[in-house]
Amino acid sequence: MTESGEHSLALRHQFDTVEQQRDASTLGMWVFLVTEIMFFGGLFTAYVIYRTLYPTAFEAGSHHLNITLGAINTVVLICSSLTMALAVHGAQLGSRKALIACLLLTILLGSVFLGIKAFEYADKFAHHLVPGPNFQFEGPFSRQVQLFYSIYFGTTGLHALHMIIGIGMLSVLAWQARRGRYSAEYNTPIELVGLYWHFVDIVWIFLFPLLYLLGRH
Amino acid sequence: MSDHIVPKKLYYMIFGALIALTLVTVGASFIDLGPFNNVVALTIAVVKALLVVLFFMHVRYSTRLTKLVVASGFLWLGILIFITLTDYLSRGWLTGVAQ
Amino acid sequence: MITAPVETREHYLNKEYGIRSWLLTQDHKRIALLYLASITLFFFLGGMFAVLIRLELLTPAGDLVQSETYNKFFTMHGIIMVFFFLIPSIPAVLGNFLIPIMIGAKDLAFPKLNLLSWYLAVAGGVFALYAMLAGGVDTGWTFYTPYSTAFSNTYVMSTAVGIFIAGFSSILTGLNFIVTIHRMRAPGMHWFRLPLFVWSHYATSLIMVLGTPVIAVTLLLVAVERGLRIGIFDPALGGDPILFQHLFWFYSHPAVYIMVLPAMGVTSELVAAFSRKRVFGYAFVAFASVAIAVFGFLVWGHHMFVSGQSVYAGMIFSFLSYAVAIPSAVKVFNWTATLFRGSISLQTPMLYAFGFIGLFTIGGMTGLFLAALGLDVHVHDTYFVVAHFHYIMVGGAVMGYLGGMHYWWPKMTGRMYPELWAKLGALLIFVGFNVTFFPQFLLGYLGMPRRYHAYPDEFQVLNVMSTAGASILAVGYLLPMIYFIWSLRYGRVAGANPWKAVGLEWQTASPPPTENFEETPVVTHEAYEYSREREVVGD
Amino acid sequence: MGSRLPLFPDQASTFASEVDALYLFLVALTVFFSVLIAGTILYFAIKYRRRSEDERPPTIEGGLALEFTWTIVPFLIAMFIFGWGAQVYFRQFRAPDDATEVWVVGKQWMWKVQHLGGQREINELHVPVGRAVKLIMTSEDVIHDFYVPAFRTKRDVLPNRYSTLWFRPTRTGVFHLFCAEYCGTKHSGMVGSVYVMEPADYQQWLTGGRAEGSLSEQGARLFQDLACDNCHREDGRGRGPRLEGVFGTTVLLDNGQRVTADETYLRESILNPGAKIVSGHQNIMPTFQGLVTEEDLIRLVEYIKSIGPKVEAPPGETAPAAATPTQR
Ligand code: HEA
Ligand code: HEA
Ligand code: HEC
Ligand code: CUA
Ligand SMILES: [Cu+2]
Repeated sequence: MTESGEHSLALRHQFDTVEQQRDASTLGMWVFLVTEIMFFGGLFTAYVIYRTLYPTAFEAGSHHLNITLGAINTVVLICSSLTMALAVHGAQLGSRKALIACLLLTILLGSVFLGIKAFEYADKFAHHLVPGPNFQFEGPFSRQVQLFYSIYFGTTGLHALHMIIGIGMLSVLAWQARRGRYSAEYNTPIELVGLYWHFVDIVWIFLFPLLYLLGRH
Repeated sequence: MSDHIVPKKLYYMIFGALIALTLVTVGASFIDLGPFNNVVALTIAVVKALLVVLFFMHVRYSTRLTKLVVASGFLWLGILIFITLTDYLSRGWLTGVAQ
Repeated sequence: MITAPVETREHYLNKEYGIRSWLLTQDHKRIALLYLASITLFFFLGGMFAVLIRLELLTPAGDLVQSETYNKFFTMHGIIMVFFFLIPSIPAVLGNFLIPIMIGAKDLAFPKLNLLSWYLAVAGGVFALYAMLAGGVDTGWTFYTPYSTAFSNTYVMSTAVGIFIAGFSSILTGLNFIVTIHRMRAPGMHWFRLPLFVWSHYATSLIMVLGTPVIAVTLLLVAVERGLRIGIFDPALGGDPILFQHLFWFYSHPAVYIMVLPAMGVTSELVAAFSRKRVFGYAFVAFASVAIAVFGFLVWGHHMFVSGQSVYAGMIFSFLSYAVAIPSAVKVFNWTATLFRGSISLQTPMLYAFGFIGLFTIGGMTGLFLAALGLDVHVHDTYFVVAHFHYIMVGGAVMGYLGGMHYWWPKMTGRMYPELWAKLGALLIFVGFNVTFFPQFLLGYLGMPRRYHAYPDEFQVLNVMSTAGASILAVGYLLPMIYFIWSLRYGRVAGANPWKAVGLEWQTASPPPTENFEETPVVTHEAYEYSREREVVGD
Repeated sequence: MGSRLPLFPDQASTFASEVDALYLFLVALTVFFSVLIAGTILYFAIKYRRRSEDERPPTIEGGLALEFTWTIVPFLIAMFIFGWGAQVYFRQFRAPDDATEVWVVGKQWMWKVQHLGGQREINELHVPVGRAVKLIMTSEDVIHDFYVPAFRTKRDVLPNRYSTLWFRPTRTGVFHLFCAEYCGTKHSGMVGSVYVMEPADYQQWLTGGRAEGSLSEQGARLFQDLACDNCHREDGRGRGPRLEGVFGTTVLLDNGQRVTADETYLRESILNPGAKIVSGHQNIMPTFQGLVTEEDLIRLVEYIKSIGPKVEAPPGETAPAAATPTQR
């Protein structure tokens, strides 16, 4: 993604047509997202295996997650996906105002998500649910519950990191958009960052039920 | 690839569906459906992900190659999880072996 | 390093001068040379550790160094050779240089990413070097938990970080190749006109993109568990060490195909060029590459037959390992058949190609020994395994790499290497290699475990042979190093097409201009159209 | 051992000849294909050597029939090897019921062996010739691997779980024992010897050192010292379930699942009692994690086994044995 759009409309020398350049960038982004799937995939595998091995412990662990905050965050993230989609839409129509407004909204929603997440983390800290030497869990299989929290922090932490990077990229885009860099003809970077943002949303769409909901009743 | 401009209305519809599904999945998790709780939660997650991929990410309007790339990403994740799982699930099938 | 050929035509080497023009270049050809420099360094570094290993194993007692030092030797040897030499070797040097030219493009799709890849590879290497200088690592290149996370007190973290970073280099290279091959082909260059070198790199890239992220996250987890005592794999913290093995091999088995597929691609080119024939069963060879890449992902558990993995999972993995051997067999047979009624010239690159085919066959066939469940129980983690993978990686992949370097050297530099010395080098390497590693098969079957710093007396004779062979091998590797450098100044000027080969890379000047071609070529023929050579090649 | 340049390992267990047969078959196959390919290449290289610089050989398109042949024939050969290997593998993994059990604990960097009679050895293992021996192994720290080349078998030894290995020695003698999984600094020093003895000698050896009583006797003492018998009472009136007769049976858990009470289960019940709770009981048993060593655990497990039902069949046999496809 860093690749695209250094000299706005300018066609870089290795390409023959603008078309080709855009196709290449988009394909590149998709391939990158596939690597992201596999990157998170390692953690998802760990989750599936340990959940199969220790179902009760995982349920016990997930009981200490705050389902309301999780659900609110899910909604927040879906909203941000919508604003992101609208940002791309605005860019495609060449409406600079809509583009900037939507980008800013997306940044805002992303930050809200992170804020809530930070609050949840603090809560876990306070209750000694952060794995490591200080972990404390009343109950029979504290070691396995600790595994649950290792995976909880691993996945959500990595996800949050992706959000932070995403917000950074969105900020750059908003700034560039303000300076009139994007138009109906040239908006590939917006589209690419949009793909990335939606991907991050999808990761959360899976994390939410896996961590918060399964075995809840 | 996507010169296709998706109408705003469609975005709002997808958005509505996503929110609705979120509410449903939260609600369903409080009802005891036995093993079906997991099935419901995961099915809803998959549907939501599909909606995002197809519409927000425009895959529905993209080339076959893009579709293939997306599909292979998920397929490979499936391979990783599924084959690893077969090991764990079939441990101890062979008697006389303390696993 | 750079010498201008006699004529003063402008090309990628003399277009600009100075360190900056190299370190900030976005030209795939220059980046390839940057890689060439860095991986050569790493090869000799890894080779130095190999020399130390072999010296220690000259005598049964552990008398040269302490066992903790020995353990660091083979760990650093394995890590450097695998992650910092062999994985980038052919793709990042030859692939980088040639893929755009072979498909008639001006550059890779993302030149800046390409440069970034090189910096990442170097940065990763720096971390690994730091670890090495600070005191080394002793986990084996496989990082098995819980040893790596809870017991070893060496520099596991910085090494893991180094590999993590180098992994992103590999991912970006793969991504770049995939997009380039999909989107940058010249007019008329449809998929079944691509040289097999490109096909095999496409397959390699698939593995890089799909597999590497998994090793990255796995090493991240190892670092987290080690650094913060957050349990994932350590049984003392509730985890399962076998899960680590699954995740590790999910990448590291396909990674062995990252190492060998590009060498197969080189071999296809060499066999075609030096017998002036179209590769027999072109489509089968092309699809075999992709099949290896895809099915290669399904067999990782064959490294875990005695690990405590379920017996049934072992059966599945064994079965699939045999399945994935078939495309390799298809390739070997097709290369052999290509020679039939050809016009065979035994110049150095072809000697390396023959070396590759022969040694890969032996290495691959011994892979079948290892994939046989009941037999692997005996030979697992013995020198039989060590011999198996050196046959493929040194006898196969490194030979392929050297063959390719000789073949394309005139294209890259505009100069010929000295043929006689090169033949001598190839001979030394072949002989030295076999003397080094053949005895290890016997040692392994006798039961000598790998990663042993001292061993029972009765294994000494075979070990001495192996060490003797390694000395020959070392000389063999030094030779090309010397005469390649020599040829930069004194080598015969090569001309655009010294081998009278077909293929787009031979249609442009040597060294090629920065934009690769004067004008974008239009492709009208299949690859390897030797019977029509006169029309295609302009010298 | 002995010869200065051995080329083939000793054969000292029933597996040896099976593994060697497969090995020799594969060697022959490798020689065949290597010679075939190298020979063809050399033959072509000479016969079709380039005779003039401008030679243009004819184009030969590939032949489908050939391609299929050299896809299918190797595949069939490969499947044959697969089947053969799998068969041997199953035999290596299924211990016969009458096997003598021996406990092995690996730790950096030694092997600690405990016989049922209470005899202990370090880096040595004495076994009788002709009898099946089953090792139940665990590790105190990292992964090790118990490997006896002359027996052609090995198995990883993992922390926090029991793995097993069995063999039937066919020859008396002294054989190498190696640790075959890299386990740290002195990995190469984690070696020892396996002594295969005539049954009579073995009996005599056994009477040598059982100062502390048999494993189960030691376990019985521990059972009292650790106050297990406060809750687990023979009359069944304690707070915990009665342990007499539990080993080898199927236990009903409070979540409705059933598990076989084998060694692994007993071990887990002591270290992590809450993980599987016996139906009708409260989760009140304290964990003994960190309070008992691996060796103490072995003693306790052996004690509970010894008060188990006096059937001939050793562990695991309670589960339906018919489910395995490859039985002898
Ligand atoms: C480039 C590297 C490379 C390649 C290509 C391969 C290729 C293969 N490898 Fe290898 N392997 C390694 C590198 C490689 N390996 C490494 C590094 C290790 C050790 C890792 C460690 O523990 O440190 C290892 C370990 C290893 C093991 C685990 C051993 C153990 O630890 O116990 C196994 C087991 O199945 C195995 C099998 C195979 C097989 C079946 C192939 C097949 O793909 C080979 C296919 C090729 C052929 C079969 C030859 C050509 C065919 C013919 C000439 C026709 C005749 C063919 C038939 C009749 C089928 N390898
Ligand atoms: C690409 C991969 C690659 C390559 C090229 C090599 C090359 C060589 N390897 Fe290596 N090897 C591995 C990958 C590779 N290896 C891996 C993955 C392991 C497993 C590690 C582990 O267990 O974790 C291993 C392990 C390994 C062992 C087993 C160690 C053990 O288990 O205890 C041995 C033993 O002989 C060995 C030997 C050699 C030799 C002699 C070479 C020769 O081919 C090298 C020849 C090259 C040279 C000799 C360079 C020339 C340099 C000079 C002339 C400079 C000399 C300078 C001084 C001496 C100061 N290797
Ligand atoms: C505080 C009382 C208490 C003590 C002390 C105690 N246990 Fe238990 N034990 C229980 C209870 C209650 C159960 C049943 C619930 C469960 O499975 O956790 C049980 C279950 C078991 C089981 C599983 C039994 C079955 O029927 O499946 C084993 C084995 C066991 N204990 C062994 C021991 C050993 C060995 C010790 C001493 C080192 C010990 N226990 C000490 C209370 C105790
Ligand atoms: Cu214990 Cu190696
Ligand atoms: Cu493998």
